[in-house]
Amino acid sequence: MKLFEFEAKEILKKYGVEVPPSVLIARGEDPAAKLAEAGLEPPVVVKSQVLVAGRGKAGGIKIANTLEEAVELVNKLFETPIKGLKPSYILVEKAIPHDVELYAAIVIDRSERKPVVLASKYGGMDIEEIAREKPESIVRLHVNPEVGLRGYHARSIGKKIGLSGKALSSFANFLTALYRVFMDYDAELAESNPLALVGDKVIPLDARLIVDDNALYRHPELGERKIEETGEYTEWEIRARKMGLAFVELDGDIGIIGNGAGLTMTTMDLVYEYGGKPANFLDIGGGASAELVKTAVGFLFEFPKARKIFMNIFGGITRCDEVARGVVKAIEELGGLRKPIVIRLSGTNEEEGREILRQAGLEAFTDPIEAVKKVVSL
Amino acid sequence: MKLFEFEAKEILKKYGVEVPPSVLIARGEDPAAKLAEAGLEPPVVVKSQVLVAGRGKAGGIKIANTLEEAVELVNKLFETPIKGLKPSYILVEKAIPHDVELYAAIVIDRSERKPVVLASKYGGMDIEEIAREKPESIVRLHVNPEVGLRGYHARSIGKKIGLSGKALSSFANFLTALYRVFMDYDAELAESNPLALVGDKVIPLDARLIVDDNALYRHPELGERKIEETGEYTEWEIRARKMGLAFVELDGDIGIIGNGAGLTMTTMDLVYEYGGKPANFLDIGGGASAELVKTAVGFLFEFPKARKIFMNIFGGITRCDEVARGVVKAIEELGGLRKPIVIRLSGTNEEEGREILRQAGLEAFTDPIEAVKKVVSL
Amino acid sequence: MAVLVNEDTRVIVQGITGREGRFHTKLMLDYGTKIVAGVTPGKGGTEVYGVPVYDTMEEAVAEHPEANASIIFVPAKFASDAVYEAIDAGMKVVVVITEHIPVHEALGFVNYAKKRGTTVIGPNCPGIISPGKTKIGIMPGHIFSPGPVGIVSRSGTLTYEIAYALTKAGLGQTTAIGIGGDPVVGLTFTEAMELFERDPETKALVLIGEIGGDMEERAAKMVEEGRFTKPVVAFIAGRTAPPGKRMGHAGAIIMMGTGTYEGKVRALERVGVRVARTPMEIPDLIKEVM
Amino acid sequence: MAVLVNEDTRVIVQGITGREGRFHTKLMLDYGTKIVAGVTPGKGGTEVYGVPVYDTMEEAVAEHPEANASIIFVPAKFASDAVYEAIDAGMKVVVVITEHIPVHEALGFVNYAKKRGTTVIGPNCPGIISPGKTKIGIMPGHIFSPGPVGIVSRSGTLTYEIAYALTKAGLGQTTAIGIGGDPVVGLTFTEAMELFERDPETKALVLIGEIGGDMEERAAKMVEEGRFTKPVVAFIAGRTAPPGKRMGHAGAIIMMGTGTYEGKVRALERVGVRVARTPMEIPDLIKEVM
Repeated sequence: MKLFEFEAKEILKKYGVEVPPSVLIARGEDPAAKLAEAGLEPPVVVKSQVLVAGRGKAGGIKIANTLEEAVELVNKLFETPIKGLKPSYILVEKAIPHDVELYAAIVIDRSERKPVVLASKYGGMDIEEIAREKPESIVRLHVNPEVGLRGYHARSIGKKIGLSGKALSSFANFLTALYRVFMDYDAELAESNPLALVGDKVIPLDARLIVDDNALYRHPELGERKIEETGEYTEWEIRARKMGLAFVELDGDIGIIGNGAGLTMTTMDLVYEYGGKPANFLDIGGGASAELVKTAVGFLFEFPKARKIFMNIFGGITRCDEVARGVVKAIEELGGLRKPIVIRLSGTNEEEGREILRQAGLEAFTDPIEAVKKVVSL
Repeated sequence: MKLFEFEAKEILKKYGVEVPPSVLIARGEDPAAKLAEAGLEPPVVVKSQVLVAGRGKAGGIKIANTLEEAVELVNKLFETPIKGLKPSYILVEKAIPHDVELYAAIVIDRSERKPVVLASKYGGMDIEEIAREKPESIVRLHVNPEVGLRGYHARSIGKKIGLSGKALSSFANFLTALYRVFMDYDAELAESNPLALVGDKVIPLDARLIVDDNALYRHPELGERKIEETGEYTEWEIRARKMGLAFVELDGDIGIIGNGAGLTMTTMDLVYEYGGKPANFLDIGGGASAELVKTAVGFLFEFPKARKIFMNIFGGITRCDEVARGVVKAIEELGGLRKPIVIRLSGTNEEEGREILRQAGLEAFTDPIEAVKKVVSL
Repeated sequence: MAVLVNEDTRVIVQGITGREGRFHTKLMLDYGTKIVAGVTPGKGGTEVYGVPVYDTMEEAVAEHPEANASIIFVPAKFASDAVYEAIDAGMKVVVVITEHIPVHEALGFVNYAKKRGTTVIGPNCPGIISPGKTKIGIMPGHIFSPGPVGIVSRSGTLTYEIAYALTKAGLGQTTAIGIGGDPVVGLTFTEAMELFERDPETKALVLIGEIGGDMEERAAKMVEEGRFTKPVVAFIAGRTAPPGKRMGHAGAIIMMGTGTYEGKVRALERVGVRVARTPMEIPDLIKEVM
Repeated sequence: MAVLVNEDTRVIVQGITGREGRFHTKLMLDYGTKIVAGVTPGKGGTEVYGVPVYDTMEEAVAEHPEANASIIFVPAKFASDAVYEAIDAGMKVVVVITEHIPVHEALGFVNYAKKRGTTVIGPNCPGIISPGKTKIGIMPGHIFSPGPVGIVSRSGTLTYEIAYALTKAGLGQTTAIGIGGDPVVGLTFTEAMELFERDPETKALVLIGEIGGDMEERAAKMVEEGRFTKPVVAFIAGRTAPPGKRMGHAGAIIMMGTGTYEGKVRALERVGVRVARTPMEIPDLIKEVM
């Protein structure tokens, strides 16, 4: 789960990090009253709270030199969609004059299987950009989980990005706090970019925190994120998630259903390879019931981008007869064969499945390549 | 810092442990009103909240069969000193009928340098008593800090003290919670005795938690313990602690001052060895200033049990001249040489110290044995 | 010979009394896997398909000291405990089927396992099979056959697809390992490759990767450095997956610049590893290189 | 020869710019200790009595790769970090003078040090001295003298008292180690005894114990089992200390039945270790056994 900037900053504050003075304005609140109450001295930064990357470039961050201007900008940003999404919250922060923007993040290094700290003296741009333009500036340190990220590790990193004296101490305090947040919140990513150097202390101007969805049950205090608020999902993806389907919307016209992430991705690849374009990724997972299959097929019946459907099933735990039953149920209960459907069935109970389909007037392929060629040609 | 039973139980509750329903009554509150409000159904257990061991045997725990009786007992216990100490709080708990009393504790094993879990099926008596009477019943498990005490460790211990089925699960949940408390609170001891087995679940009837004084700064939520409330210290020990002196009251008549815990204890031992009886232990530590020495000597001037004073100093970091200056200051500023004093000085700046004392009319010994013989003979 | 597990492997099923545990215990027994015990706390003393059930691994191992591997069907919330328990009980191989284990927990037990010399396969994986010898996992046994090809894969169903294609082409397998789709897994491509390198029966290796992470790149490096010397062919899923979207278990691309389909294919082809465009090409490629 | 430290030991002082650090750096330099660097975060680039100061151990070691021991004068709140930093910087011996370190933190770094092969002395200790060679600690140097007697002690001042008595009796010391008064320390009696056992110059050992814990009992066991073969004499402080009271650093008696004066003396005498009634008897006892 991605946290909003204001949530990430609240958490950092709890861990002793100094963040810019700010006020949070929710949709429907009176910006003028909230700003007056907060007593922030302009200039201030008005920031749309959306969970999409590149918010600044998309016009989601503005500077106001007076409070009146700030109120105007708040109202305006509430009505400005960022990558299709209007924010529910606007954060107004005191502008912090600074010369230097640093980068600091902690992520999990999958191969080393350790947390890794990344820091650079060139903050303000994406880490991918830094990696491209100033690769030598990125300092990396793998954390030994038994010892944790301690002051001396943080100081060593700070020295390597050019800090010294009190600025070094401030950076070290920030980084060890960021690590504690990373660990305590089961984070996949904890990042500050830019991390401003203001005199001899560091202040995070932005903060990102992504919490492992699998660990959310340990963090009830984070509450539920309304999926509509995240800006990560399209309307149809949201509908799918609410139905419990692993669905990603794409740009083509062939609706894809597969079992297992790897096979479903491969099905997309095959469609492309033979000149088609997938309309989506839809993985029914392992051991799907007829009911789930019915739901998935019915969903693609509704999904307008999918002009035709390609179902690629390799039965392992998933039983081909169960899948076939689900397809037949969808046709029988959800208004007939509303779109052309090409099915490939192989593996466990393949013959039984094929027979069930045959009785419903459908022929299943065994060879996925032949099936792909067929669906592309429709 | 020792926590009160009700504090320890509050913490356990926060960690998901079921504790008996209860109400806490502070001195000055209306027991009848509090009890009525709490709605506890009798019989109830009325428990004096004092931090001394053997509270039950000393009359600090009573059973009441009606609420009227409970009110009477609360009032009575507020006026009943336990080992010299009247309680500030009384805890009234619903009595929990049970057949079996278990023992469970976690302490630090100094030699293995690991936490160790101790459990026995014979709770209700002290662990020392269990160790004496049913030593074979004590199950010990050292915890690998890297792994922590996990469910399977706790289940393994539970099986070894004779539990199975749901009782085993309940015990395992309790023990892993106790371990988390032990770790999170920097505990020296986390104990429940008795830990009642009620049907197929365990409920701690008593709970003890001792937090490492050196780690208290990490637990501001625990607040400050008024030293008077603890019942651990005599009136003179409390006075000494407030003055910053490491002082333990004893039963003899020779006031002891030494530098360093080992040497001060040894000084007591020497006094005994040569037929005297120490009135106290008072360690001025390493590198004591003249001011501290003055305070220590002045304190023993006041301390009525000390009929005479023996000061045994081996100068290392501590300088003998500084010590001598402190003694002289005490005599000059605190009303003269109010009690006979025998001083042994050896080590750093020994000669200077001796000279300072000589000018004040005092002669210091070099040999501690001669000094001891002298003080005993006075 | 085979990799990690064979006909001598003696297995304990952790979480044997649950729906999944019970179901796959039956399938594994049918395949011929030597399951000596099961563990479910509170269910000690019962039996599942004739397999005795214990409350703890400690007891199971005390009664069945020959046990050297376990497979875990425990729900995510308790799965990490089960892994530590298996490691502490001395299992040499621990297969973690469970999905949705928090990644910080996986970091913990994977590092612990390494120190203790235990190989963890998974989490979120189909398991391991040495065809004709033993199956410690949830893969359908009948699509595999004994032979000279090793398989190591990040994807479950895709493994079945490719194994089945190999089997139909007369190319049996020494061992197939599904290492799991989570960001942090106990056995990586390169670690699996070290095992296949040392296995004399394995004559060629199929690497089934997918977008995200850099395991494929590291595999390529291993080939380049001569630490893996047998013929390898690969298939990488997700060529057409849009960037930044989580495709089932294929993780997001956060480690700068790594994780793309193109990067992986380039890295592999640069060191001479043939990368198939479709899973169906794999048997032909294997025949060419072997 | 000597135990753990000698004239070749190169020392870094952690917390060198504080009051205590500065003071004892001077005294150690005066004694002849080879201090090559100091570390205080934020004070890199300065000097203390001619010793260069660095911000981190990493830098200090980069400039002075010969450094192999450190002594820590850092306040309790930051002391654990300093210990980990010293271990990670490759120090073989780390002396922790700091008092009041939480015992759970000590558990952490003591276990970590063991894994990494670092000897931690302390915390809450006077340090270690190999008379005439080096002093890494806060003990007054002049009361020690070179010779054949080893000392290992839980008490600071009592060590000085006994060392001085030995010195006056013409019995010099190979090495004296104050292991510290905290419940959990990095170097125990038995671990120190292993070192003295292997040191050919040490002909006899003085063990200075006190009430609490079971280190003395374990020392006795080591003698009994023949793992320590040199003559030992002992003194135990606290014979007349009342039970249940914390006498300075001597901990409470929580481990059932162990920790009493009588128990310790009994354990030692049973295996033939002479226990002195007063510290002053030690030189005579040493002369008798040596």
